[in-house]
Amino acid sequence: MMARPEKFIDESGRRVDGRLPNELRPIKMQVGLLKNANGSALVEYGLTKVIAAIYGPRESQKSVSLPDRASLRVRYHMAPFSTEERKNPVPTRREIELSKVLRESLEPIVMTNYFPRTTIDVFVEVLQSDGGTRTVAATAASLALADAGIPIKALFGGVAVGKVDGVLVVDINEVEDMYGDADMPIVAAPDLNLVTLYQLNGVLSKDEFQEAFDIAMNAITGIVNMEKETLKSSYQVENKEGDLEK
Amino acid sequence: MMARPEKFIDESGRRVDGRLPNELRPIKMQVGLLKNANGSALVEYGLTKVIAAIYGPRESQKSVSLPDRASLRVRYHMAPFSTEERKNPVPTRREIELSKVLRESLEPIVMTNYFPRTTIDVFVEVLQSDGGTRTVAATAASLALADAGIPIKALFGGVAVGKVDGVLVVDINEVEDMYGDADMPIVAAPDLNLVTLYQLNGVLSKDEFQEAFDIAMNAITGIVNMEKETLKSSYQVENKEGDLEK
Amino acid sequence: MMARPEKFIDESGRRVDGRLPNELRPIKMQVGLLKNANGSALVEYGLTKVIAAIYGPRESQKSVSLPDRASLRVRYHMAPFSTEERKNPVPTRREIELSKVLRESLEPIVMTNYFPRTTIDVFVEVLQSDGGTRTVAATAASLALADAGIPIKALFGGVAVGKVDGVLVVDINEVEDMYGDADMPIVAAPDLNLVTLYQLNGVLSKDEFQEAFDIAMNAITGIVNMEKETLKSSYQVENKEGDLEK
Amino acid sequence: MSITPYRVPVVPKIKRDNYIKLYEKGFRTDERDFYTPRKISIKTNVLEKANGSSLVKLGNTTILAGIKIELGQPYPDTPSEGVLQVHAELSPLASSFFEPGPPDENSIELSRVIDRSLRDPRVIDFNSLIINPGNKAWVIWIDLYALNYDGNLFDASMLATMSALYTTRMPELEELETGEIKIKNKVSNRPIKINKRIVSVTTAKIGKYIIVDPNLDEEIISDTRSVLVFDEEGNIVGAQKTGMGSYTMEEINNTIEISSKASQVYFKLLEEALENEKLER
Amino acid sequence: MSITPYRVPVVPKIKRDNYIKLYEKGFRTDERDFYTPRKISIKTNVLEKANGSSLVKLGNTTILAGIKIELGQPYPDTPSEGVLQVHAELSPLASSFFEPGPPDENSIELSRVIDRSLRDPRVIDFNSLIINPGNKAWVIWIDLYALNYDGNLFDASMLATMSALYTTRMPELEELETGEIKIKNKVSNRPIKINKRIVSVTTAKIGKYIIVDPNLDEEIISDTRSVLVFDEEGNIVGAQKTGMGSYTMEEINNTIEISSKASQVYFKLLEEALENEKLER
Amino acid sequence: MSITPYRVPVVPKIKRDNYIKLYEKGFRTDERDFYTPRKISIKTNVLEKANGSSLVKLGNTTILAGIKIELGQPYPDTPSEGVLQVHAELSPLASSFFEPGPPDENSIELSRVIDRSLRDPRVIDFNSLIINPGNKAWVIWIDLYALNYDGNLFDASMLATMSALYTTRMPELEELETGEIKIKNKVSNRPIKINKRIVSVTTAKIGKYIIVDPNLDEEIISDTRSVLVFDEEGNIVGAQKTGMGSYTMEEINNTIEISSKASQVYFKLLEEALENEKLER
Repeated sequence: MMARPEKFIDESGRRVDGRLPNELRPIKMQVGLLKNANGSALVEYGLTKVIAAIYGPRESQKSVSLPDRASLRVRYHMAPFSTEERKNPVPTRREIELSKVLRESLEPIVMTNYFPRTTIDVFVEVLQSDGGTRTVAATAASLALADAGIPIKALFGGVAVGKVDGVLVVDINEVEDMYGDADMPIVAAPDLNLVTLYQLNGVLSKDEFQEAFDIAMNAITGIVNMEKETLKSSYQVENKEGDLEK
Repeated sequence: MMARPEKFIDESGRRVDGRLPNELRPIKMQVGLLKNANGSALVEYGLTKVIAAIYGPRESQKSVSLPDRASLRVRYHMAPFSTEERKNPVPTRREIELSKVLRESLEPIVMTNYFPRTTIDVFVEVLQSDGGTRTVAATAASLALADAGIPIKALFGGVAVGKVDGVLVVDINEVEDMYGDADMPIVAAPDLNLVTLYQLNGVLSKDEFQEAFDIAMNAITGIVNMEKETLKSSYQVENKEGDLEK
Repeated sequence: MMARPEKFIDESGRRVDGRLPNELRPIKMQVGLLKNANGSALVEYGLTKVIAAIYGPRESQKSVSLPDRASLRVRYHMAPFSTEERKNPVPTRREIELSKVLRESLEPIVMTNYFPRTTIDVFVEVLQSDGGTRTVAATAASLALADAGIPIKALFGGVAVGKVDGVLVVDINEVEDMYGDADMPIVAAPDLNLVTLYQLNGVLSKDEFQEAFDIAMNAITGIVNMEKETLKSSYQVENKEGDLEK
Repeated sequence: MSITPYRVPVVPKIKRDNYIKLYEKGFRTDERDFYTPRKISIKTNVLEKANGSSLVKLGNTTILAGIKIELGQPYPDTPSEGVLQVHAELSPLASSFFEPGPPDENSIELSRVIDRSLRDPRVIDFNSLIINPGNKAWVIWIDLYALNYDGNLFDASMLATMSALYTTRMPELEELETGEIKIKNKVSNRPIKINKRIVSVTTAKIGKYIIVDPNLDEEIISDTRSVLVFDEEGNIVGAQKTGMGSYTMEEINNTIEISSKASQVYFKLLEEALENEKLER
Repeated sequence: MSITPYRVPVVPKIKRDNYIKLYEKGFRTDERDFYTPRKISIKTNVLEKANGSSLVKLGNTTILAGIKIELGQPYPDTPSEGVLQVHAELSPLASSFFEPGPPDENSIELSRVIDRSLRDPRVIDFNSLIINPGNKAWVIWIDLYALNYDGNLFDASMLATMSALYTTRMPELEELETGEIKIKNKVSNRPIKINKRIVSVTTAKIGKYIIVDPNLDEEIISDTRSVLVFDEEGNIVGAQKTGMGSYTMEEINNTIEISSKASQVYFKLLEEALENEKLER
Repeated sequence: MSITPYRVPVVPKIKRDNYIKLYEKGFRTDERDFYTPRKISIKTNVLEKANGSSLVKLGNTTILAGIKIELGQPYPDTPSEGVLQVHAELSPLASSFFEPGPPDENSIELSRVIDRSLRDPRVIDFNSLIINPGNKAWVIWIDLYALNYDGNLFDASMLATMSALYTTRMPELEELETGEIKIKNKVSNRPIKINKRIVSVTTAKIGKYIIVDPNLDEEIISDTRSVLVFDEEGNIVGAQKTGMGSYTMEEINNTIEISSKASQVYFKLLEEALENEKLER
């Protein structure tokens, strides 16, 4: 178990990993690395690594088929080696909840009405966890959907805002999440000004709560711009080596 | 855990809770308290509280559909807070067996032939357990079926007969069940002279075994009369407050 | 737990149970002992006892139906009382793997193309385990399929070859399996010169590995001859008493 | 949750009528009278490595009982008693009605009725199974394994249970220098201590007839069934109405008398079997 | 894995249109204004044998909360704190939408939102629940049982949780001569220590309208929903967007204001209920 | 229970014929000869927080191996050895053939073949993993995670396992004043002790041809497959016939020779990869 740091913000205003409050961790993005999937993406925020794969649209099983739209199946899952202690691969209550909120964050974005009676699978796997996994998962899903050519209303991304030593900070890592005062994951599509997921664990004043959205929207705007760059360059250089293999 | 009492019957012939051997606990009945269910009832024998809800008849799933009758689905379940130690909500072997014998006690009573290819759901939930839960469940099911307007051949009810300190006693509570010599739950429709469930845990002589049926039949006749009163008054005073909210 | 013997081969070249390296345990076979099954067999190699039952061919469930052949369903299962420590009846990973390799050993032998859209069930139950259970299971399956009149390309059988104290030995028992250097179960149809299952747990040189196949083929030829005798005599004397009831 | 069975074969009304016509003449299809169980065969010690075992055939219904005894902990509420675990498996080998999978309501009911009949009447001397009160006790695992199903699993299972118990040998303990207690031999010569013998009598109600030991066809056409468990003094030590129908009080009283008499037949056959096995004590 | 719901009733577009037409006039179908929750009834101590209990009706949505307190072990990472376990069951009694079976994503989400709102803001004084640091602690089991579902399970569940907690009595311990600690009485007179009160406010977004405490029809036609949990100082101590749609930032800010105001209504009703029960402290 | 697969794509007979025609000329569709595995890429230490990790590509088959080391208890029958746990997940990311859910027979077979090949030949020095005999030992969790499936999961998984093991660093312990032993650092500089290197060689039998490292198409059209595991001395340390068909003895002998030679190719590639990673010892 990680120890609780004495201070989360030092005299020079820097966080436990040297970042400023509004500074994201180094972000890496890569698309198309899985051959079989219709679309895929690997996204890293610092040490948090999440891979997403899209299969479909394919014909739905009759019992779940919807006449006017595609069904989304979303699985958020943590690889057994992704966590501090080895994780049993059986889905936990946490993974079941996060699969639900991630699915609900995709529902207003994916043009499901184009593909009635089909299922689109979004499988996200946390390969390494260092805080913010569900928001990295959202970013990976956005890229993977785009890579799969599934029509979406806009690219989207996620980031977790936290509060440590009384200060709102962006893109919290695992220590800040575990011992901080609040953890607020947010997913949004900034081009449409739409928030599609938020949760709060911890305590914030009403003002802080609203400020957290502003901080997140700002960060996500940058993240979505990176997504656009990544997709643009992936059309130029096909098949570049993945970051997992650096 | 409850302690074993030194004596089950005192000098004046009274049981641990002051009742005479042939005396029922205070019984409360209430119907129609659940808005969504087609029928519902809350029944209390002393501290034992059981709620029953009926859904259906509704079209059966194809794989279980019966061409000449309705299927009954019966679930006997104990709420996690109903027992001495908090109960895991996963069905136990005991709950699976009791669901079966309760279903089999309903099969000869419900006019299932009126509703081929449909399913009638009978969900009973033990809210608080103090002995005799399956027989209270039967009484609640009888009222809830009547409340739902499902045609039944007759009202029915249940009571557990026990043997403590060599004496047969009616409507045993948890201590008498746990430490007594025998526990014999019986469900019957006295207007038709039909017994639809019996089980025995413990030792009885042949004569005692037969006497237990007589005691039960007598008690159940009274219980079914209370059911009739309850149903009659519920048609007059709709929407009265439930006992759970006294 | 059994203790590890000091030596596996004594001065006179005999194994822990007195057998020579190339000597099988006493083998008993019996067919047709289960009335309901379409075919059945009980096979014992020493203390290892396995019973097999065949049901089918019967129409497949639609979701698993194959248009050009019968499906095989094979269950290798150990009875709770079959093992040193009482075994939980829930299938273990080991039982799931052995069900698969046994099914795959039957696929090239059973004339599945005769029965499209049907399922043939092969249920094998280990009643007592003393080494070599999966190979005894194969022999029992061969007899049971023949007893059921399911067309097969040839009778088959199994035996486990082991290595103890540097010597290859045939039909290893539980102690030789547990503490020996290698355990190599093999299933074959010698009349067709076909090997349909092999696995190796332990270390063998390339030459020993090949020699193990020769030893097994030789042993299985004898076992299949016993199967033929058993089937022949079962057509003459119907309904003889089973060995389980000796 | 329990649902009305949907895989049971539908009985043509005519078949039921034919059975009842035969009953009217006092016969059953297998030429038995109403009150006699089918031919019973009991073979014990069929499994060399178990602590006890028995293979019972009641007509074509075949049950294999295996008993394993292990070291464990007593339950907190009975610190000076051993632990009993009864499990029944309606194996897919036994019938095309049985599917592989976790125990269903029928196998759970079967094992729980057997369990209750052994536990509360103290058929096994549970106090003899304590090693270290509150801490170490013997755990008796009774596994009932159906090999062929032709009706009346209860009576066959109870016979298998009792005969296996009568041939059960306890493990042998040893105390290590550390004071730790370990099993030295899985099976010794010491029998398990049994307080009393019990038998189960299943009757089926078909129309106005009560018949003992129904076979599968009779089970399927029956209105309902009663399982009554008796000890040798004629006490009832377990009971279960099983099946979908109902009884009048008169039918119940009739069932009790018939079952009580039939229990003597079962006891006689059980005793003969145990004597044949030269295992009387 | 989560899949787009396929059992939810399809809402005829016309129904939704009718609702919105009514909203345009400032009304809801049940004659409430946009910002007022439905009638609330809170009855505590409805279960004599539990440590705490409460039956809450929010309109026709009915939740029974039962609290059991048991001896257990603290988590290794919080050795000086008690343990909280929150579980919700969307019982099949409550709605034809709910099937028997293990908890689905909706009941898991519900219990986890309640759990987080109690845990991190330290609504319960977890340090008061330690008996022997690192070794023995009280385990608080909060079970939420839905009896009737007419929308907005979150707010009803939170009211049930808080009112049940306020009437929860700790068990009483005794120390045996052996030094072992045991429960003497399941329920004593000593209350559980609560640090603060919280309420949940669920709003639905339907078209351009944000309404408080949606009933089932409103939930079904809603674009999406927000759950905000407040303490008495007006802090937000839990939040969850739930449902398939999205919010603009303007809508979120609007939702915060509306919810914040509505939290005062809930607090008032909670306080009245607790006073009625004469359980203020 | 195992059932004949029903989700596998049907191979048009013509496709198989075309493959065999090519084999007759000595070629494969991807221009390999019969005995050469596909291009192999091995990258280790791809997960900073695991004790060991490796990403292996064998053609387009991609396996990520992650190794976590935890404190645990030795098995009672091997009190002076550490514990090995191998689990494989055929993740739905890797192929449209794989569904989310508990491990199926294919992933169980895969992990058990890898497990046996490591365990009995003592590839890992299990005695070096004991901390306190009978009481405290290291538990080695090897998790194999399929990211893309294009045939031959066995060989890719074994390469991933071996290369991850070679880069695995043990945790560091500390003893508290209480005498209790705890993990101080999850990962130290101390490597895990490996006794020998092994590789798996999978061959497919297609008609009369035996080919090394089948890709997915070749797996699907194959009659059956053989997995042989070799150590560097050329011993066979694991074997598994997998797939529905059969072998003649001649084909088996042929398979052994071909696989034995191919094992040298795998060893060479494994060594190069480990050297590239500058992790020889």
